[in-house]
Amino acid sequence: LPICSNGSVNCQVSLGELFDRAVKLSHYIHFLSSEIFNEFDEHYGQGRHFIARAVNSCHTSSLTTPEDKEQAQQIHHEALLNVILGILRSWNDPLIHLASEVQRIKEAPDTILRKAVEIEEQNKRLLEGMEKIVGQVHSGEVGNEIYSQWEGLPSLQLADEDSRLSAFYNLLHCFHRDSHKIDNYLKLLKCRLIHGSNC
Amino acid sequence: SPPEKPIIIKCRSPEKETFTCWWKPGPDGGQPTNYTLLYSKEGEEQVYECPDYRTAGPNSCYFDKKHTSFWTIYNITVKATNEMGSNISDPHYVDVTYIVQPDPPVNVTLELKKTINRKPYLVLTWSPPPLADVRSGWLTLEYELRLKPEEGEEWETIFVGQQTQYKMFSLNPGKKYIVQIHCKPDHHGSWSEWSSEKYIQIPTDFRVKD
Amino acid sequence: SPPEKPIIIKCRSPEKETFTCWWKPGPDGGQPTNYTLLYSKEGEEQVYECPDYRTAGPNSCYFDKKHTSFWTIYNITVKATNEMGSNISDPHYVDVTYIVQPDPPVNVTLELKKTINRKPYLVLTWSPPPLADVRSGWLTLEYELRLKPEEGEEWETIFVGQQTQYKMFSLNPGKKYIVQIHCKPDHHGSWSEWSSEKYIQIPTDFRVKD
Repeated sequence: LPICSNGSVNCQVSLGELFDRAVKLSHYIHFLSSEIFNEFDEHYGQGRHFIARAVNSCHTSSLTTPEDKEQAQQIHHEALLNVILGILRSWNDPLIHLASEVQRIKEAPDTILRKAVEIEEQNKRLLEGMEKIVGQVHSGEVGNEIYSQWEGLPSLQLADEDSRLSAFYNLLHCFHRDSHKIDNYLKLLKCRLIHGSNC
Repeated sequence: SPPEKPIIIKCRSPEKETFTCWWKPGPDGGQPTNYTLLYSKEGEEQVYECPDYRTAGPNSCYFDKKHTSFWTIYNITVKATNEMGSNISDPHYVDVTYIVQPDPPVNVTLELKKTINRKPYLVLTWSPPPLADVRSGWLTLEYELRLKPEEGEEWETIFVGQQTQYKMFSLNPGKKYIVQIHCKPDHHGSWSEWSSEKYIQIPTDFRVKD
Repeated sequence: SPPEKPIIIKCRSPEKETFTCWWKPGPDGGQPTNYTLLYSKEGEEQVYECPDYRTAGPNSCYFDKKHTSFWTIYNITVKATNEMGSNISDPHYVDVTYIVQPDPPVNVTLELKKTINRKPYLVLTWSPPPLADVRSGWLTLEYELRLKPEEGEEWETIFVGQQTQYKMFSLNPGKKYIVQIHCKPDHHGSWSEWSSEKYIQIPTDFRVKD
């Protein structure tokens, strides 16, 4: 048990432990996103070529994020933490609606429904952890700066089934990509800040 | 007299998603006594009360998913109050990751097999506890098995890491063995209880041909 | 006649930093034919030509670090041209994140050891493929090992996650085993080839105490 001598005030989870838990959680969230995306595609995507419509459709594409190893290594760790926070915040709202709107899809398998709810819960939990990490890394107040607004709710409620399913596909495709970015950036930051880039 | 201070005896999380704490009341001076569990989170002033005194039975507090955070250390106390006054337990610090104690493994099966060159061996297989979602690394479990001849005294314990199968090549022909398995999270946390006892009778012709 | 359209057969990244695509020419009607690989990136109108036709050999295009981006879809086509005209392959959509196939692990070593209470076990250790930068955390690899008795048919495969060491406890005394390991990026991409075969002779006294 972490030694918190009785009466000691600043008994807290170390930065190394926070990163360990954040990486385990981001790995798990991306694993869930792969499962729900593949399952949705198998169930609804066959022969509909949703991918062609999904290209360049992510609401977070306006966020500037590192796209290769060099960019990810050159960015300052506080900036990369803010990128992660920005992506996570941008997904708070859409994941809430995904979890509720997916219940209305005809014969949606229970596994998809459960995963949508769990992804929303775990994403919120990771956001809580990232704010804790940012709070420890730079002692300044955790600013609510960058995040990308999502206006996709109407598309999840379209009457035309094909368009509606395509909108769900886009959302799952984009979350699959962004949750992989978050997982990758976190693993990079953990190695840099906790293990001196020597994982 | 006011009740003596209660003692927080244990906090446990079965799957790193929820957790429960139990306390032991102190002598209550024969007065009807009321218990209140209060907690605060590291770095926060705010004090909260137990969200659910019932789910986990008497003298307990159950923290569901919404109230369980594993980014912070909980500072937990229990206050005993009766007409004459009240008394507060010593603070109990909880980091949920450190109190994970999974349920025992399930579906333990034992099977006698023979290798290609007719050499007999025993295959043990088991599954992780249902509650723990181990598939994706969210909760990585390690296992340890123990066995002993039925009338034997001493258990032999074998750590098998993350495997959920184990092959035993050197068992005594004609003996009846008892086998049990338990599990633990790979980093922090504690061993589960042992699984229920499984018996296997080794046939007399179970000779390992040298 | 104009050449028939080529087919893009494979794109692969060995270390999640660069990638290469290969194509198979179609029948070229006996005419000297020239191949041009063109690509555009998601969200951009601009079309680029292959930066390097030579490094990866004939009928290939090598994208170095500067030309390799992740989490974005490349739309790639190959045009075959001769005097009579030209023909373009079907478009091949690639997100480099999903085409990572590492080289096999290296420095595979096997060592027999004994626990404190004299119990023998086998320790396998290995290193990630040299090209893969796992130190920075940009690429995270997972490993799987397989082993079988030399004359046995069936491999036993064990997934070991991100560890680069594994302890085997249940081995057949007196047997000679073959061991191989391969690796894969932690989420997407494909398994490497198996490492070269390693042999280990388990001594006959590799017996668990009766």
